[in-house]
Amino acid sequence: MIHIPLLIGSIGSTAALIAAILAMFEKDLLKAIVLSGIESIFTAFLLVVLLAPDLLIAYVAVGLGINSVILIYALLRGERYEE
Amino acid sequence: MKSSTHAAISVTVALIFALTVAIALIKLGFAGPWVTQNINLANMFLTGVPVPHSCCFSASPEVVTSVIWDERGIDTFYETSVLFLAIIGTLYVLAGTFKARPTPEGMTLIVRVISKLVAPIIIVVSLSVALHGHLTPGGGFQGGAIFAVAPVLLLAGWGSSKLLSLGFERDTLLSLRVTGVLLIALTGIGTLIIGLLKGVNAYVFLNQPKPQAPIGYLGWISTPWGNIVLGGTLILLNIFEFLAVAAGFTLAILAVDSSGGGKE
Amino acid sequence: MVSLAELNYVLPAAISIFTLAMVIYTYRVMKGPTVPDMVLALDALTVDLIVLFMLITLYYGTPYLAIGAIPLSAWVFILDIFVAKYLLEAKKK
Amino acid sequence: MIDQILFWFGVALLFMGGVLDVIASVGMNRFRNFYLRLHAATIGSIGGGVYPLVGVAILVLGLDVPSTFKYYITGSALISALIVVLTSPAGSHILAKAAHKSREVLPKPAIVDRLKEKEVNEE
Repeated sequence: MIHIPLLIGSIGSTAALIAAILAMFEKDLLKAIVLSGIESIFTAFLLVVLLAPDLLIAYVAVGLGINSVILIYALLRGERYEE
Repeated sequence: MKSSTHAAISVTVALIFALTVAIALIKLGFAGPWVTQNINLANMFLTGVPVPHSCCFSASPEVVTSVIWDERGIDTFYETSVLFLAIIGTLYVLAGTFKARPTPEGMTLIVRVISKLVAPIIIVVSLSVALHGHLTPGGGFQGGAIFAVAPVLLLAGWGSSKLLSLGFERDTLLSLRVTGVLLIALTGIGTLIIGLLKGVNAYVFLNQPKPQAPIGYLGWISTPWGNIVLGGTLILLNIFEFLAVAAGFTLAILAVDSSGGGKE
Repeated sequence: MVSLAELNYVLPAAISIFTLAMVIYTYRVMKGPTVPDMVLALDALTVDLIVLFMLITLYYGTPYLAIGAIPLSAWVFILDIFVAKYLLEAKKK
Repeated sequence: MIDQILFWFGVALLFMGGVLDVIASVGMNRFRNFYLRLHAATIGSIGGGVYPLVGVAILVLGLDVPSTFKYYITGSALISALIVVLTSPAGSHILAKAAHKSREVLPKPAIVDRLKEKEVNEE
């Protein structure tokens, strides 16, 4: 019998990996912030699959929320496109 | 990006995907026979927490909260202190006092009304997560992290002048934060002081009476309708941690907003 | 009372439908030529994932995973607003 | 009897939402432009998110589980449905407005663009 949540979790974690790699090579920094947000969402999904709701709430707040907000404030000061 | 690196990355991703799918299919992970083989420490906590008169009884059905605030209380207290020092450093570097920025021009009426409507719902949810931390997953840090949605929403929709007029002043938040951390420390030391006065054994962050240390906080209140579970110190610590974390996140966002963003 | 055995027929089909939608959304989220495209697809993807959270909660039979859906939906709205705020304010400089 | 009705009504809502979600995800890939994809996003978040959440909330009420578990899942699902139904249209709206105003995405096959004309006239 196939363990269904673990199977979906493998798909989600691979998507998180792809998003992290794309964010690493991205020249447009706003796009990189959104890509890191995608990575956070898929990692949060993996945490649900691994039965850790406490970590999920804290991780979503820090990884998706505060991180993106502070980086966007930082980006308002600087240049959007990397060399 | 060169095409060779592209190909290498693609192959790596495909390999990792195949590996994870294989793990999921053959149930090598936690669903296999490993699930019964926890390490001894985990077994001790998982079996001991709900049982009275055991080594680690904490009057709470939630194992995670009772482990992080009872048995590992000093760890969690130092984590709270690290966050506290980080917020203090942010304030020192970024902002003296918060500037009251006017309402941002781009935001439309729709976003403002929606942010005003959603903020109370979020605050109620965060309070429920924090106050039920000893019964359901969640707790002080999680509740505070959900609470931080409301100030950020109001900040985005209405600007920091609205938040300042609602009472989210710098000094109020800072004193709330300091009070939270201080009360956590006092709650942890409380049993130690009583033990010293009575002349019996006691530990720091001692929740329920243990075989060696017969001192503890109130575990539940008995009423004619049934017991109300308080979890000893857990509910107090969750409330104080909620205060500290909610004020801390709000302070960080307000400091970054008043010094960083926007046009000069 | 409906017994839990009925759920065994319903849940795998529902989970596979929503997973299919998740994979197709993920393609657009990664590809999206512009930033608003990505954030818009991220919105829809998150709502899809929230439903998957609920279905996995039912699958495992522990109710406690369900609370994670609320902060996720709230923080994604904040990401929307802040990306829009960046686009509106960076134009003026 | 009422449990059967609640359960199968919830399942019907759940599968209707699933079909709408797949349609929206295909539309998200097939439409050519950002402003066209807004339609797909609306279907994906309201049809594919709120209906299944309400469906799960109703479905659980008919199940043979302890009542505290039931009400916990129902409450979480209904509150997240409420938050999604409030925030998702507002998010799409402000995103579309920002994309148009900052010229980030141009409405490419457009015959007439009244919003741009209005902005030019105001300046």
